[in-house]
Amino acid sequence: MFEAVAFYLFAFLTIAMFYITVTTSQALYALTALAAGMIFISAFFFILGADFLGAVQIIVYTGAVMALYAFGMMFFDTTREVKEKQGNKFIVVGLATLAAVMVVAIFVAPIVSTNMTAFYPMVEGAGNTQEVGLVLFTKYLIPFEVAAVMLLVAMVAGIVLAGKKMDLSLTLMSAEQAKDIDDKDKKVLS
Amino acid sequence: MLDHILSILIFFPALAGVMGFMINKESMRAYGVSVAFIEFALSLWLWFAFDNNISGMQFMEHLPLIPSFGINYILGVDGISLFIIILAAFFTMIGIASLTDTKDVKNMIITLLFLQMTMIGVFSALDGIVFYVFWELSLVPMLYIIGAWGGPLRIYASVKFFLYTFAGSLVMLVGMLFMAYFFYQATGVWSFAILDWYRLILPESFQLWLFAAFFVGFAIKVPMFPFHTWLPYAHGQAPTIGSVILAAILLKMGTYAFIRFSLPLFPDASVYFMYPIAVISIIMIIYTAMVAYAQKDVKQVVAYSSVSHMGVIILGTFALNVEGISGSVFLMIAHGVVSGALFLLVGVIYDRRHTKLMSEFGGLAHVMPKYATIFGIMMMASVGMPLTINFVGEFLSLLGFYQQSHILTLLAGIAIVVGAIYMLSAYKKMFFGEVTKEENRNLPDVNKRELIALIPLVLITIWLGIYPKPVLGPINNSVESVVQLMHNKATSEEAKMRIPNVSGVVISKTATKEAH
Amino acid sequence: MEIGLNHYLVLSTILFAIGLVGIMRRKNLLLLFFATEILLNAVNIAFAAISHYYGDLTGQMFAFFVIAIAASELAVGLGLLIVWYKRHGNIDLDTMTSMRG
Amino acid sequence: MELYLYIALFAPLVSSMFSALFTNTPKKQFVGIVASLLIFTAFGSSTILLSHILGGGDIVHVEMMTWMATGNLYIPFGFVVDQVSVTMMMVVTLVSTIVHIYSIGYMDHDKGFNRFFAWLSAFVFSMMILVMSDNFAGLFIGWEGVGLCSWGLIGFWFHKEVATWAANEAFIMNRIADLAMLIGIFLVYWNTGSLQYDIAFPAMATLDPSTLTWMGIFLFIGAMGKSAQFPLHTWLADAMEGPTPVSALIHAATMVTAGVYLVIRSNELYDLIPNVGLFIASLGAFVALFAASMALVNRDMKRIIAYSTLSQLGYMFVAAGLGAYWVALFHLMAHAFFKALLFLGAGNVMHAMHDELDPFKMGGLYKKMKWTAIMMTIASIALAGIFPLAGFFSKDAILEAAFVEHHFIIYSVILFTAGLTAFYSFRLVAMIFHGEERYKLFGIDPHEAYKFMLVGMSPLLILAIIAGALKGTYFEMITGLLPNTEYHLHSELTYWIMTIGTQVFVALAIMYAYKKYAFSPVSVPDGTSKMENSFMYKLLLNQYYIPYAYEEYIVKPYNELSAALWKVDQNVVDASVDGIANIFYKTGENTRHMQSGNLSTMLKWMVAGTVALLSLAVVFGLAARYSGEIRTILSGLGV
Amino acid sequence: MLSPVNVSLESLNLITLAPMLIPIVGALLILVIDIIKGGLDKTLYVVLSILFLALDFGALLDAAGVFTKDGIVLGVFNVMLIDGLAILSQFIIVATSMLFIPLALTNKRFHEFSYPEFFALFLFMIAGFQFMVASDNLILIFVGLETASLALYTLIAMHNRDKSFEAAVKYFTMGALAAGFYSFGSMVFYALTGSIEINQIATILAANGYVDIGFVLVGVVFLLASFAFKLSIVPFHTWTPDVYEGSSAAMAGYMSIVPKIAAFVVAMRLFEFLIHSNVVWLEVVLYAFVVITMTAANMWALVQTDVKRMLAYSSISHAGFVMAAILIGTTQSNSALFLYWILFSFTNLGSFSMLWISRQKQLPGYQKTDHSFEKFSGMIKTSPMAAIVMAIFMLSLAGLPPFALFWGKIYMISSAVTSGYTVLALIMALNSAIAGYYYIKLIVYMFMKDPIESNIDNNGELYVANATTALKTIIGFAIIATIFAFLAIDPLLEFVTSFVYNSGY
Repeated sequence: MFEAVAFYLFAFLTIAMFYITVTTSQALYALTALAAGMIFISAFFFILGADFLGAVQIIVYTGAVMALYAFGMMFFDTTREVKEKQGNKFIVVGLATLAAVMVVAIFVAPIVSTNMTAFYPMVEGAGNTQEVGLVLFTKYLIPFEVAAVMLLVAMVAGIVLAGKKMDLSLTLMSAEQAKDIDDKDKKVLS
Repeated sequence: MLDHILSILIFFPALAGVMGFMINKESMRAYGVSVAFIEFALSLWLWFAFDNNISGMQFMEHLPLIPSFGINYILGVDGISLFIIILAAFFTMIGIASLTDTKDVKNMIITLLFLQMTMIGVFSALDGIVFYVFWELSLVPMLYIIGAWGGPLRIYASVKFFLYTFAGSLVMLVGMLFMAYFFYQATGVWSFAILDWYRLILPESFQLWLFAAFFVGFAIKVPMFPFHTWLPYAHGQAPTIGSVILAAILLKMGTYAFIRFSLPLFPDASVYFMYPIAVISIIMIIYTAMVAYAQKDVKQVVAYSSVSHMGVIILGTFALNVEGISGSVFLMIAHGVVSGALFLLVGVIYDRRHTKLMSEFGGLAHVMPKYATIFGIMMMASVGMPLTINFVGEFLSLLGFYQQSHILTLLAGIAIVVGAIYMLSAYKKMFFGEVTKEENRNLPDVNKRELIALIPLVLITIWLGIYPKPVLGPINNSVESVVQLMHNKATSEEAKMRIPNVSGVVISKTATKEAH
Repeated sequence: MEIGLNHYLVLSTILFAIGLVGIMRRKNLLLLFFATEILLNAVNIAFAAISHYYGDLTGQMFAFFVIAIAASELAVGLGLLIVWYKRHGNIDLDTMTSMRG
Repeated sequence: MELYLYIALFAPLVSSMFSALFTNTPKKQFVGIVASLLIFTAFGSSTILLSHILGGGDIVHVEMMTWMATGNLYIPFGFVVDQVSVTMMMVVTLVSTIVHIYSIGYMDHDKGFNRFFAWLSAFVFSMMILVMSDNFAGLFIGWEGVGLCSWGLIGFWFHKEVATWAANEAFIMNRIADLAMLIGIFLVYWNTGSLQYDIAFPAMATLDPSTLTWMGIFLFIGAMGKSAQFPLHTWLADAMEGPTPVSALIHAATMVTAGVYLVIRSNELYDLIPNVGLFIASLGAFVALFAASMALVNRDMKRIIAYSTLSQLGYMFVAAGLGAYWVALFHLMAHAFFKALLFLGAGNVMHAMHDELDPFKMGGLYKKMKWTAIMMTIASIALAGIFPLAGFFSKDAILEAAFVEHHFIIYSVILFTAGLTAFYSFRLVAMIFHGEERYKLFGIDPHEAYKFMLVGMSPLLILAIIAGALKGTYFEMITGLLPNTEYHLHSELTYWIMTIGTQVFVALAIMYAYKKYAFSPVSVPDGTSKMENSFMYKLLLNQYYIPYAYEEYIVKPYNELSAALWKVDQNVVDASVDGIANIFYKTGENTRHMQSGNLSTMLKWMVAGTVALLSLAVVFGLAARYSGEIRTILSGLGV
Repeated sequence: MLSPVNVSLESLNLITLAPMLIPIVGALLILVIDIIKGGLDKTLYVVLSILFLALDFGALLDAAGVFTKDGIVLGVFNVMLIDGLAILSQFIIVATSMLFIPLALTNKRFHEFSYPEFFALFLFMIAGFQFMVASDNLILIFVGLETASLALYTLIAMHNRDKSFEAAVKYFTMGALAAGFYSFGSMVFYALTGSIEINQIATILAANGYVDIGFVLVGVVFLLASFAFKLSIVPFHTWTPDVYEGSSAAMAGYMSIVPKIAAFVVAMRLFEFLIHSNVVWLEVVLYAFVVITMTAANMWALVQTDVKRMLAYSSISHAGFVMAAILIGTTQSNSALFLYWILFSFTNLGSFSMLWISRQKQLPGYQKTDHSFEKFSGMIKTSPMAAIVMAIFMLSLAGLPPFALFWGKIYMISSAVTSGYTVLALIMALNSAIAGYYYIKLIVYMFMKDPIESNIDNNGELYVANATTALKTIIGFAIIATIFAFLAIDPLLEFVTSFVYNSGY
C-alpha cells in the first residue's frame, strides 16, 4: 500500500515538475522544476531498492548537472522571460501524445514471455552498493573504463570549446593575419 | 602477339590517349591520325588473320578478374563483331583525319582515343560484365564530346543522352545479374561469360522477363521507338565528329547486343516478342521517316533517317533466320559507313556556313559540284540503291523477315519509299534550284582533307555494294551458328518452327551452289 | 493495489513523451537540453524498475551508464552553447538557419 | 561470245566513268565522241551476239561473280544473252548510240555537257544490266539503276524547280512500285528457293495458284511503276522536263519498256495465271485509251509524245497480258525506233524554237526544217500504224491477238485508240510543220539542226520504215524462247476486212487532223472558245485532275502528317521522357523545403518518423496479437 | 555475503581489447606531450596519429589472425566480441582514419589543426567506434557510440566558423534525442528478455517465439530510429546536409564513412536476427526505408547548388542503398555491404578531398557557398588533371564501370537478385540513374562550361589552393584505388565473405 501511494505521489510530482520544465517561459522555473524532478526520480530508485543509483542520481544530477546548468544560465542572463516563437502546437502535442498513447497501449499489457532468469541476480544479504560494485568491476569493467574515457573526452571538449581561444578563428583568417597571431603568441610565450 | 591482339586493339588507343597528354598542341592532330592509323592497321591485320571458315569465336583471351563472382576478362571475335571492330577503328581514323579546327583539339583527340577503346571493347567482350563495363564507359567520352563541342543546347543534349542510355543499361545490368544467378543455380558456379550463358536453357517465362530487361537497355541504345528522342538532340547538338562516331558505331552497340545476347540467350522469348518488336520497327521506319521529312535542319534529317534505318536492322535481326540476321549485321556496317559519311558531309557545309538549316542553302550543286556528287552518292546509298552497301543489308533484312510475316515486311518495305521522299526532298532543297543566298555564292568546294575522309567512304560504299562477299561470308558463318544455337535451344514448338534448322539448310545451299 | 512493472513502464513512457514535447517545443537551446535530460531520466526509471522486478542488476548498470552519458553530453552541449552564445549573443534556434535546402 | 557479252555490258560503264572524270570541267567535245564510240562498241557487240543467236547459237550465260550469298540465298552477278535479252540489247544499244550522237549536237551549248554523257552512259549500263541479268536481283539492280539515272537526267537542269520536282516525283513513284517488285522477288525466293530465272521459273509450275497470283500481281505492280501504267503514270508526262534526248532514250525507247520486258521475261509465270494476264491486258487497254485521250488536247509537244508513249505501252501490255509475248516485244522494238525518232525530231524543233513547246506557237516549220519534218512525219505514220511502216506490223498483231483471243472489248478499245493515236499524232505534225507560220509572232528564227544529228537519226528513220520486214526473222528467233503463239484468224476474209478497215479508220483520223490543224486557220487557244470551256476539254487538259488529286489528297496530307508527327515526337514522345525526368527534379525542388535548416523542425521530423514507425508497429502488433480473433471475424463475414 | 571473485587473466582475452587501447594510449600521449611542451607543430601530431593508427591496424591484423584460427572470440567478461564484422569494420575505420589524418596537412591554416586536442579527440573517437563495433553488449555499444559522437561533435565545432558551430549544435541536439531513443529501445528489450546482450536477446526471443511481438516492435522502433539517425535514413537524415556543409570538406568525407560503418555493423547485429525470424514488420519498414532514402535523397541531391551539399545527399542515398543489405540479410548481401563500404570509403573520401584541396578562405562574388557548382566551371581548361580526377570520382560514385563503386553496386544488386528481391534490385538500379544526373552535373560544369574569367587569369590556382604533397598523395592513392579497384575485388571479396560467413551472418 505504501508502495502504491509513494508511486502515485512521486509519479504525479515528477510528471508535474517535468511538465513545468517543458512548458514554462521562465528559465529559472524550468531549472528549478527540473532539479526537483530529478530528486523525485531518485525517490523511485530508493523505492525500487536501487540505493546506489538513487545516490548517484542526486549527486550527479542535482549536484553537478544542475550546478552546471545554473552556471550556464547565469552566463546567458536568462532571468528574463524566454520568448519562443511557437509553430503549430498541435503537431508538437499531437506527436508526443500519439507516441505516448501507442507505447502505453502496448506497455499496459503484461509481458508474457517466460524464462526471465536474472543474469546478474541480486544477492541476498549484500547491500545494493556492494552488488553494484561487484558487477560494475567485473562484467562492466570495460564499459566503465570507456565511460571514463568518454568523460575525458567531454572534459577536453568542454575545455576546447569554452576555454580555448575559439573567438579568434584561424579558419576565417587570411594567411597574413594568422601569422600576426602566431608572432604575438610567440612573444607571450617567450 | 596474335594471342593478345584484341587486348592490344582495345588498350592501345587508351594508352596512346594517356600518352597524348604529353604531346604538343600543334602536333596533336598528326599524333591522333598516326595512332588511329596504327589501330586501323592492327584491325586490318585482325581481319587478315581471321579464319573465315570458323564460325565460332577466334582470338579468344581469358584472364580471371573476379573469378569468385564469375567475372572474367574474356575477349573474342567472330564474323559478327569483326567488321564492326574494323569499322570502329576506321571511323576513328577518318574522324580524326577530317577534324577541322576545333578548339581544344588535344582534348578532343584524347577523348576520341578513349572512345575508341570502349567501342572496340564492347564488340570484343565475351563476358557480360566486361561488355557492360565498356558499354557504360563509352557514354563518358561521348558525353564530353557532345557537351563540350556541341551546339547551343549541347548540355541538355549530352546529359539527356547520358542519362537515358545509362538508365536503360542499368535495367540490363539487373538482367545480367539474373542470368548469372540462373547460371549459378544451374551449375553451382557464378559466371558472366556469354559462351557459358549460351549453354543455359531457360524456361520460357524467365526468358520473357530477362528478354524484357535486356531489351530496355538495348532499345534505348539503338534507339528504338519510343525511346529514340535522345538521338535527334544528340545528333543535332553534337559536333560533326561526335555525330559520325555516334551514328556509325555507338548505335550499333544496341543492335549488336541483340544478336549477341537476346537472340541466343532467349530464343523462345525472341519468337514470342518477334511481332511486337517488328511492329515497333515498322513504326520506327515509317514514323521517323515522316518526322525526318518534316525537319528543317539537314542534320536532323540524317539523324531521324538513322532511326529509320535502325528499324530495318532490328527487323532483320528478328527475322530469326540466317538471311535476315546476316542482312542486319551487314546493314549495321552499311549504315555505319553511310550515315557516318552523311554526317561528315553535313559537317562540311556546317564548317562553311555555320548553319544546318536547309532553307539557308539551295543551288549548292552550282557552287560545290564535288560536294554535291559525294552527297548524292551517299544519299542514294542511304535510300538503298542497289550496288551500294546499304542495299545488300536492307534487301537481306527484308528478305529474311519476309519468311516470318508478309504483311509486316510489306509495311516495313515502305522504308524504301519514305526514305526516298525525305532524302530526295532534302537534297533538292539543298542542292537544286538557283543559288538564292548571297553567302552561298562563293563557297569553296570540298578540300583535300575532307576528300581524304570522304573518298574512302565512297569507295567502301560501292565496293561492298558490288562485292559484299568478303564481309558477308564470315558474317554468314557466324550467324549460321547463332541460328543453329537458337534452334537447338528453343523449347516451344513455335520457336522450333520459326527458327530454321541451319544444318539442314547448309546442305541444300551447297547443292544450290553446285547447281550453278 | 499492487504496483507492477507495467506501472513503471507507463510512467516512464509518459515522462519520455513529456521530454519529446520539450524537445519539439523548445526554441531556447538551454531549455532544449533540459528536455533531453528528461528523456534519459524517464528511461532510467524504467531500467531501475525492471531491475527490481527481475531481481537483476543489469538494469541498474544501464541506468548508471545513462547518467554518466547524460553528464558528458551536458559538458559538450554547454561548451557548444557557450561558443555559439559568444558569437551570436543569443541561443535561439530560429536564428540558427544559415544552412537549408 | 562471252567477251562480246562483257563488252556490250561494260562499254557503257566505261563510257560513263570516263565522262564522269570530266564532270567538273568545262565542256569537252571529245567526251561526247568517246562516249558515243563506246556505246557504239556496245552496239557492235550486241550485233555480234544477235547474229550468234540468230545463227542458232547457244544461249550465252555467264556468271561473273557472287554478289550476295548468305544462308540459303545465293545471288551471283549472272548474265544471259538469249533471244529476248538480245532483242532488248539491240534496241537499247542502237537507240542509245543514236541518242548519244544526237546529244553531242543537242547539248552543244550546255555547260553540263560532260555530266550529261556520264549520266546517259550510266543509264545505258543500268539498262543493259536490267535486260541481261539472269536473275531477279540483277534485274532489280538495273531496275533501280535506270530509276536513278532517270532521276539524274530528268533533273539534269537542276536549277529549274520543275525539273527537280519532276525528277523526285519520278523517283518516288517508281519506288512505290519497286516496293511491290521487291515483295514479288521475296515471294519468288521463299517459294522457289532461288532468284535465278532458270531455277525459279521451272519451280513455279508446282506452286499453288494463289501464291503465283500474288507473285504475278506484285511483280506487275513493279512493272506498272517503271512503265508508268495507271495510276502511277503521272510522272512520265512531268519527266518531259528533262533534256529531249533523255526523253527519247529513257522515256520512250527503253526504260519505260522495262515493265513490259519484265512481264515478257516472266512469261512462264504469267502463263500459269491467266487471270492476272487478263487484268494486265485490260489495264493496258485502258491506259492506251486513257493516255491517248489526254494527248488529244494537250498543248505541250513533248507531253503529247509522252502520252502517246504511254498509250503504246498500254498496247504492249495488252499483248503481253494476252500471252502474245513475242508480239509485245516486237511492238516494243518497233515503238522504240519510231518513238525515239519522234522525240529526237521534237528535240530539233525545240532547238529551233528556242525551247518553245507549244505547237500552237509554231506552224509552217516545214520550210525551215525539211528533214526534221520528214522524219517526224514518217515516225508519226509508223506510230499511227499505216502500212507498210513498222507500227503497222506490230500494232496489227496486237489487234489480231485481242480479236483472236475473243476479248472484243479490249479489241474495240484499242482499235478506237488507234484512231485517236493517228489523230493526235498528226494534229501535232500538222500544227508544227504546216499551216501559218505563227512563230513569227513570237520573233523566233528557227533553223535546222546540225547535219550530223540528222545523219545520226537516220538509222532510226530507216528502221521505223523497214522494221516490219524483219518480223519473220524476228519471229523465228524469238519463238526459240517465248511461247509460239501465232494468231491466225479463222478466215482470210475477216483478216482482210479487219486490216483494211483499221487502215481506213486510221487514215480518216489523219485526214481529220490535217483538215482541222493544217488546212484551216489555227488560233492560239486563249480560253475563250467554246470547246475550251467544255467539260471534257478541261478534264482532258487537266489530265483527268489526277495530278491535282495526288497533290491534294496524297502529297499535302503527307506533308501535314509529317509535320504533325514531328510535333508528336517533340510534344508527346520526347515530352513524356522529359516529364518523367522532371517528376524527380520537381519533386526534389518542391520537397527540399522540408530541410528548412531549423533545428526544431528537424527534431520534429525525427519524432514524426518515430511516431510513424510506432503506429505501424501498433497496427502490426495488434494484428499479430488478435490474429486469431481477426481471422474468426473475417471468416464470419465470409471473406 | 558476496563471495570473492577470481578471474584469470587468460580468460579475459585481452587481445580483444588491444586494438582499442592503442588509440586511447595515443590520445593520452598527445595530451601529455601538449602539456609538457605546448606550441608544437601539427605535423608531429599527424605523424603520431598515423603511427598509432598503424599500430592499431597491426593489432587488428593480429586479431584477424586469431579470428581466422579460432573463430569468434569473446573477451573481458564476454563484453568484448571479436568476430568478422568487428574486424572488417575496424579495418575500414582505422584505414579510413589513416587516410583522413594527413588531410590535416593543408596549405592554408585551419583552426582545428592548431590544437593538439584535435588529434587526441580524433583518436578517442576512433577508439569509441572500435568499442561500438566490437561488442554486442548494448551498454558498451552505447558508451562507445557516445564517446565517439561527443568527440565528433567537438571536432566539427573546432573548424571554428559560424556554420560549423551551427552544424555541431544541430548534430549534437539530434544526437541527444537519438541517444534517448536508443536507451528507450534498449530498455524495452531489457524488459522483454532481462538481458542487454544481443545474442542473448535473440536466443530468448526465439525461445519465447516472439509472443510479445508488440513489445519487440516498440523496442525495434526506438532502436531503429536511433540508428536511422546515425545512418541518416530519411526522415532522420535532416542533420546530414547541414553538418556536412558546416564542417570542413575533409571531415565531411570522413563522417560519411566511418560513423556509418560502425552504425551499420551494430544495425546488422541488431536487426539481422529479427529479419531472419520473419518479423514481417521490420522487413516492410526496412524496405520502405531503403526505397525512400535512396530515392528522396537522390531527388534532393538533384536540386543542390553546392557540391558538398550534393555529396552529402549522395552519401545519404548511398547509405540507403547499403541499407538494403540489412534488409536482404544474406551472407552475400552482408559481404556486399562491407565490400561496398570499403570501395565507397576511398572513393568518397577522395571526392571530398578534392573539395578540400580547393578550399578557399575568401569567397568570390559568384560563389555563395564554399564549393558551389559555379566554382568548378571550365575546370578542364585551367587544371585538367584535377578535373579528370574529380570526374573519375564522380563517375565512380555514379556507379559507372570499371570504377570502384560499380563492383560494390553489382554485388549488392546481385545479392538482391539472388534473394528474390527483384523489384528492389530494379529500384536500386534505377536510382543509380537518377543519381547519375547530379554527378554528371558536376562533370558538366567542369568539362562543358566556360571558366570564369578570374580563374583563367590565375590559371586555376583556386582548385589546388589548399593542396600540399600530403593531400595530393592521399588523392593519388584514392584515385588509383578507384580506377584499379577491379584488380583487388576478387581477393577483397573472398576475404570479406569468409569473415562475414564465419561470423554467422
